Amino acid sequence: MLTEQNKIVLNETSQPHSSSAVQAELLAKVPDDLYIPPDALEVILDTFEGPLDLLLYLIRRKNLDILDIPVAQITVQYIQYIEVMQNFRFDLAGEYLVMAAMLAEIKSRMLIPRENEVEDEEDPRAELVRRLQEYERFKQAAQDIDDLPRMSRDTFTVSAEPPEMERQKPLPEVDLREVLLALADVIVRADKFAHHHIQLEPLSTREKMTHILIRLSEIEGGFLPFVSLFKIEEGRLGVVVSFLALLELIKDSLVEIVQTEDEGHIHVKARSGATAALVSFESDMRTSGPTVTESVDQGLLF
Amino acid sequence: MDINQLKRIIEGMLLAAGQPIAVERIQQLFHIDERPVRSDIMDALTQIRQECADRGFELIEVASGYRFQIRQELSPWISRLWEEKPQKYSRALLETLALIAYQQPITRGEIEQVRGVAVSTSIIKTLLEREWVRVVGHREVPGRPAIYATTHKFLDYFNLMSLDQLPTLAEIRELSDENLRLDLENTKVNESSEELETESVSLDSSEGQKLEEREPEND
Amino acid sequence: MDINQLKRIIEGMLLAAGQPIAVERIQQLFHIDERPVRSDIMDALTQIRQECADRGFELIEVASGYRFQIRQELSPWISRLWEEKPQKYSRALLETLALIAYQQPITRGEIEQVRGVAVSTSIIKTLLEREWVRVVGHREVPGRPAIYATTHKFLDYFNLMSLDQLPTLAEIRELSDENLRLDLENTKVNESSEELETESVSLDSSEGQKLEEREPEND
Repeated sequence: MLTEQNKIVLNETSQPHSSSAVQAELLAKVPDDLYIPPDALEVILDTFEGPLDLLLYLIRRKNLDILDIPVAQITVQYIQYIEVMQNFRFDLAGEYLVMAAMLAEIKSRMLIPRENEVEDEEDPRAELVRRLQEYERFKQAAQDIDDLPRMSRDTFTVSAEPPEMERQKPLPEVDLREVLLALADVIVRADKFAHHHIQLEPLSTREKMTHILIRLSEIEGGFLPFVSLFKIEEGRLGVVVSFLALLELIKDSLVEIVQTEDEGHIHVKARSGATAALVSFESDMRTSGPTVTESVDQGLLF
Repeated sequence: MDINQLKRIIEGMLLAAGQPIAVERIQQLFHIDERPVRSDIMDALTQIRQECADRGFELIEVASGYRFQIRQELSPWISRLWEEKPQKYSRALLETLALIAYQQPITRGEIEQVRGVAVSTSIIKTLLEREWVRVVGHREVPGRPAIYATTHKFLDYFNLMSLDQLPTLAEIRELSDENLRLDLENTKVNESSEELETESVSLDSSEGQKLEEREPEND
Repeated sequence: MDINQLKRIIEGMLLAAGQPIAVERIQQLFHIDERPVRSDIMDALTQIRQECADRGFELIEVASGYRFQIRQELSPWISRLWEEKPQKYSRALLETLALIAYQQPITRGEIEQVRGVAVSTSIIKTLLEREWVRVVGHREVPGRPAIYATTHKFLDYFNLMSLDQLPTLAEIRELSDENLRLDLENTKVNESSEELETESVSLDSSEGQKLEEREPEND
């Protein structure tokens, strides 16, 4: 892609468009001298951006006003150029010939004497003059754009070495609503699947279950005195919730109640043992696939 | 060439090059008939360095020459220029998180049972890394699966004092219906997803109200 | 945040980005809890611009925002950093670009009509690849030709803030007796005013010279 582009640009830049002095000199010679080196002609033809450009050159060279072109004179010159080019078997763009025909037509119309000056009769040159001017203004605009201060030629981008950076990947933001909607979806799916509705237990109980498990996991030996699970500050409701949580944990076979001697202290013990709870999730990684246990059906969903 | 012009040119060279330039190279970039001596270049560099003292960039010397470098202390701001947009969490992750929140303590197998599909290891890993979820024990069944529960960080992130403040199931069902309605409306208007996002944010503020309204129920 | 720190950060951002940054983007690069208001950023930019007055680079505004760039008068030295000469563009390409810039939105056929020759596909391709022009639609005529328009990158490249800043197009004079008379009287005045216009747009001082060199062609 790049090389192709470069090639194109190279070809195009070989035109001496920027130095008008050279251009004028070269062209001035052509019609007079009969011998023109073929490669010089190639340059000349390439110099013109089409018939309008050539025509404009002829007009400007003779210092003529574009609004009052002596069509006969210009046509002769234009056709001279075309002939020279054709003599060298140049693959002349069709547009050049069309222009020659157009000039000839205008010339012939100009020759017809205007008998009665009808007001709305248009000058046969009008269309050509309009096109020449239109083309010329954009030829000029192209030059103006080329003269604008431009990156990598007149000015350059500036940059400095960035400091060392921790390229942190920002964590996704989550809206609580998204979480809840996700749950709603699961519930709807599970309802259809299981023929009966999921009932969620009070979250306070669930939370308390987690708290008890965390406490057990943090105590060496995994034993906690039964009474330590209850706090007066929690009030009656709090105590009830704690008790329900404990029952739930027992039902789930997550904890067990231990009483070593009659009327002795009751202890709560994690079924999995204290250290197991601290094992990293790595061990969980190995147990892939659903691990359905009995307790699921009892305690979890229904 | 006076020192000011020399400074300007060297400054321009260093900034345009975008890489370190050796003093010799700087010298060579001047035409032979105006080429400054080495000591002049060194003087100019010293002055440039001093003039940058209070700016966002500094002149430093590295193995291959001198270069401008943006000050290290600006890295928090500069790094944001290249910051990737955070990706969104998958539906599967959100479902898993919701189930852990509502059904904790829970094993991966139990989550899978409710969701009806396997929970990928990466989801669990992400939740653990984000410290929204932790392992609170292991179930005493074959494979000793980990039991997951949410953390304080989870509550903090979602601005909750306790799990109690999460909506009840009935409210969630309502939410689901409401969302369905919203979705339908939005499809009609054919609004962009961006606008949808904004909408969910504004709705979220009404969420707080609901939560407050619900509180007596739990007492 | 005090203005000096703000200046340093913005300076660092502009140097690190290596391309124009819009004021809004600068704002967004600050964390929400320290985000400066627009007017503070504008103040900082003004101060930065002033402080660069005597340096090798300057702060300028183009279509896509603010950027630092090397002062034009330093280009003789800076351009020596690179082996290749700055790219030149063919007249065919420049004329095509001019037509798109001034007459947009425009089709290839319309360009060809004005230029009187076919526009080569490679020119269009180059312009599209440089991202100076883009296809903004298709005209609902047989063949559904693409409609072209210029981009922000085009303006950035040519140091323009908007299309308004393009040099003024020459007037088209009507071919009528009245105009003809007027024209003959004013030929000289017209020419000099045209020259002035062009000159006022291009800030480059060397521009005037170029114009003079070009004049014989127009006479």
